[in-house]
Amino acid sequence: MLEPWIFIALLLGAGMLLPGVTIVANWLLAPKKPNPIKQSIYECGIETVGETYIQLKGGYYIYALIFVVFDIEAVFMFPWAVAFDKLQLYMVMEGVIFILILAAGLAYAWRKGVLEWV
Amino acid sequence: MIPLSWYILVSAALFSIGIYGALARRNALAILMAIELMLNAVNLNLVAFWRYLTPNVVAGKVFVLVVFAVAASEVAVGLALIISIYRRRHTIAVEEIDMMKW
Amino acid sequence: MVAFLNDPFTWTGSLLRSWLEGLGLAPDLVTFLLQVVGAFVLGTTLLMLTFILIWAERKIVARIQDRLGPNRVGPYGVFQTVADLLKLVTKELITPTGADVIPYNLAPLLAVMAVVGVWAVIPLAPTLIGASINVGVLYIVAVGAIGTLGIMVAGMSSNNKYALLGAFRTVAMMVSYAVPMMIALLIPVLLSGSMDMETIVEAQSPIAFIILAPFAALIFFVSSLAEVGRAPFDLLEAESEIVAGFHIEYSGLKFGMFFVGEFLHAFTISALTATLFLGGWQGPWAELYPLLGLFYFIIKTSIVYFVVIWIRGSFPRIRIDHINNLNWKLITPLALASLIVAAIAEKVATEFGINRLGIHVGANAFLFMITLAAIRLNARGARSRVKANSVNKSVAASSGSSPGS
Amino acid sequence: MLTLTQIVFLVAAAITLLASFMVVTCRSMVHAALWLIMALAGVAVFFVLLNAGFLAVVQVAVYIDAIAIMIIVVVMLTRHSMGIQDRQTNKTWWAAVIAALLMFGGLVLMFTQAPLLGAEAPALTMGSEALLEELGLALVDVDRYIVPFEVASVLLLTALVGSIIVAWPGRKSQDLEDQS
Repeated sequence: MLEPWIFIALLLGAGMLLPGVTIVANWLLAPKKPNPIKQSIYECGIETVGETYIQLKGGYYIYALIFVVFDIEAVFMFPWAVAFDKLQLYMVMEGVIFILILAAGLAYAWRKGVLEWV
Repeated sequence: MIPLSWYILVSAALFSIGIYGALARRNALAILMAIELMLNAVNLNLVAFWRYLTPNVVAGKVFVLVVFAVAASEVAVGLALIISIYRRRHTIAVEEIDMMKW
Repeated sequence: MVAFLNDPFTWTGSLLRSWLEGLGLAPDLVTFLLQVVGAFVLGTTLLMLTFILIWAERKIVARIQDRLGPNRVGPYGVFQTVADLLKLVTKELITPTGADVIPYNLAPLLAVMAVVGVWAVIPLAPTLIGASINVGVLYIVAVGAIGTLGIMVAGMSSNNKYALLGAFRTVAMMVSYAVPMMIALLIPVLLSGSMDMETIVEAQSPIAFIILAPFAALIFFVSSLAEVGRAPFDLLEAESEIVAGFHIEYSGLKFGMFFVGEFLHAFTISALTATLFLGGWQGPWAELYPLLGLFYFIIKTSIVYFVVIWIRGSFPRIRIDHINNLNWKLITPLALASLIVAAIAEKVATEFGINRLGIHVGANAFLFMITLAAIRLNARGARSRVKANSVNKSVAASSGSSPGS
Repeated sequence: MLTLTQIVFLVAAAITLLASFMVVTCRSMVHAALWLIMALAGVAVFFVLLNAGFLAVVQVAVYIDAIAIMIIVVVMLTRHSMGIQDRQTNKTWWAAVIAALLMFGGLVLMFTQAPLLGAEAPALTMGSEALLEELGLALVDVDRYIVPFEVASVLLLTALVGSIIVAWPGRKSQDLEDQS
C-alpha cells in the first residue's frame, strides 16, 4: 500500500538531487572571484531606494485568504465528487448548497470592492 | 511495524512544543504558528487512533477534515486581527496589546 | 521481440526484476531498487526533455513572429540549448550580499522538484505510471503549488526589492488562479468518480471529458497557464516593470533551474490537460499495444503544448489588475457555475436515464449563452461609463476596468 | 532490526520535532514560517505511513500551500513590527517551559492508559478507493456528518467575511496609508 508513496518520495528526491548535482557541477566549473561590487544587490541598474523588506499592501492578504477558503472548500468537495456515483439526488444538492454558501462569500468580497487591484 | 505509542509520543511532544511557543513567544504571529503545531499534533493523534483502533469507522477522518477547516478559519481570523492591530498600534507584540486588560 | 514491441515497459521491468532476483536479492529490495531506477529515469528524462522544449519553443515562436529562430548550432539550431547550457555551466555563481543563504539555494531546487513531482501520477501509457495513488488529482494540486513556495522563497531570500515585489505579485496571481483550477479539477473527478488518474483516463474511453465539460477544460487550461506564469500571464518576468522578477539575483545554473522549471511546467500542464480532458493515452488499439498508448499521449500533449506556445506568440501581456479581474470576476464564478451544472446534469442523466452526452453539452451550451450575455452586459456598462467620462471631459479613472474585456 | 517504515518514521519524527522546535525558538519570523512548513510536511509523512494518503495530500494542499503562504504574506505585511534583535519571549518564559514539560508528562502518563499501545495496526478491510468513497458518502449522509459538512462551509464563510471586515480598511484609508 505504501509502494506508490515510496516512488513519489523517490521522484521528489530525484527532482531535488538532479538539479542539485548540476548546480554543484556548475559551482565546481565556474570561476570564483567574488568582489563586493559584483555581489551587491542588483549590481547593474538603478539602485533601489529604501530597505529591501518593504511593507506589502493588504490586498495580498485578501487574495491569500480567499485562496485558503476555497482550498478547504475543494478539500471537502473532493470526497463528495469521488462518491458521486453513489449519491442520491438530495446529497448532490447538499454539495451544491455547500458551493453556493461559499459563492456568497466571493460575492460579498466582490461587493465590498476587495477584489480590485489598486 | 510501528506501534501506536510512537505516534502518541511524537504527537505529545509536538503538542508540548506548541504549548511552549504559544505561552512564551511575544510575537503574535509566532503564537499563531505554535497553535498550528498544536492542531497538527491533535490531527496526528486522531489519525493514529483511527488507524489503530477504529479503522472501519469514518469518524476519525471526518474529524480531521473539520479540524482542517477550523484551523484555516482560525488562522484567517487571527491573521486579520494581527493586521488590524498592526495597522492601528504598529506592534504585534502581545505584551503591548493590553488595552483590554483594565 | 513482439512482446517487447507491444509493451516495452512491463517487459523491461520484469526482465530487470528477474535478473535482480537471480542475483539473490529479496523481492522487497528488488521492488525498491526498481522504483529507484524508475524515479531517476523519469526525472532525468524530464530534465533532458527541457532541451527539446526550449528549442521547439524558440523555433515555433520565431516562426509565428516571422523570424528564423536559432539556426547556427547544429542542423536547424537543435544544439542551441546545449550551447546555452554550457555557457551557463561556466558562469560564476554569485550570492548577493545579505542573502539568506540556505533558502536562497534551496529555492531553485524546490521549483524543479514541484514540476518533476507532478509526473509521478500521470499515466504515460496503459501499463506505465509512476505511482498509482487514489488521490492523484489532489496530489497534482498540492505538489504543483510547491512551486509557488519556491518562487516566494526565492523572492524573500535574495535581499532585493525587485525580487520581492516580483515574487509577491506572482504569488498573488498564482494563488488566485489556483482557486478556479481546483474547482475545474473537481469536474473530471465528479464525472469519473475517482481521483485516480488511471481511472480518469479509462473513464474517457467513449467520449473525452473535453466534450462533456468544455468549460472545465478551458478553465483548467487558462488557469494553469496562469499558475505556471506563462504568457500572457507572465507577470513574474515583466522586464519593463520589475526588471526580471523573483530570479533577478540568481546566476549560472541556479537561474537555469528556474528556467528549466518554467519550461517543464508548461509541458506538464499540457500533459495534464491531455490526460484529464483529452483522454490521455486513449486511442484506437491503445489497450492492446501500450506503446501505441504512449504515442497517443505524446501526440496529444504536443498538440496542447503547441497551443501554449501559440498563445505565447500571439497575445500581449495582460496588465495585473486585468489579470485579477479576469480571475475573480469571470473565471472563478464560471468555474463554480460549471461545477454545479456538471453535478446536476450528471445526476439527472443517471437518475432519469437521459442521454449523458446530450444533457452535458446542452447544459454547457446554456452556460455559455449566459456567460456571453453577462460579458456583453458588462462591456456595455463599461462602454457607457467611458462615454460618460469623456463627455464630462474628466480624465477617465482607469479603475473602471471591466471583467472579461 | 529496524524495518524501512520504522526508519522512515524515525527520520520524519526527528525532522518534525526539530523543525517545530525551531518554529518556537527561531528569532526571524520568516525562518520560523519556513520551519513551520517543514514540520507540517513531516506530519504529512506520518499520515502517509498511517495509510491516510488523502489526508496527507490534504495536509500539503491546505497547510503548506494555503495556510503557510498566508502566514508568510502576513509576516511580510507586519515586517516592521519586531526585528530579530528584539526580545522574542515573554518575561515569564520559564513558566511556559514548565507548562510544556508538565503537559508532556501528563499526556504521556495519560496515554499509557490507552488501549492497544503496542498493538499492530489492524488490516484495513476496504481498499483506499473505497475508504475515500465512504468518506464522501459519510459527509453528505443525513444520518451521519451532514451537519459538520455544512457547518464547515458556514464557518469558512464567516471566517472570510469576518477577516475581510477586520483586515480591510476600505479603499480610501488604504490609499492614504500608501501615501504616508
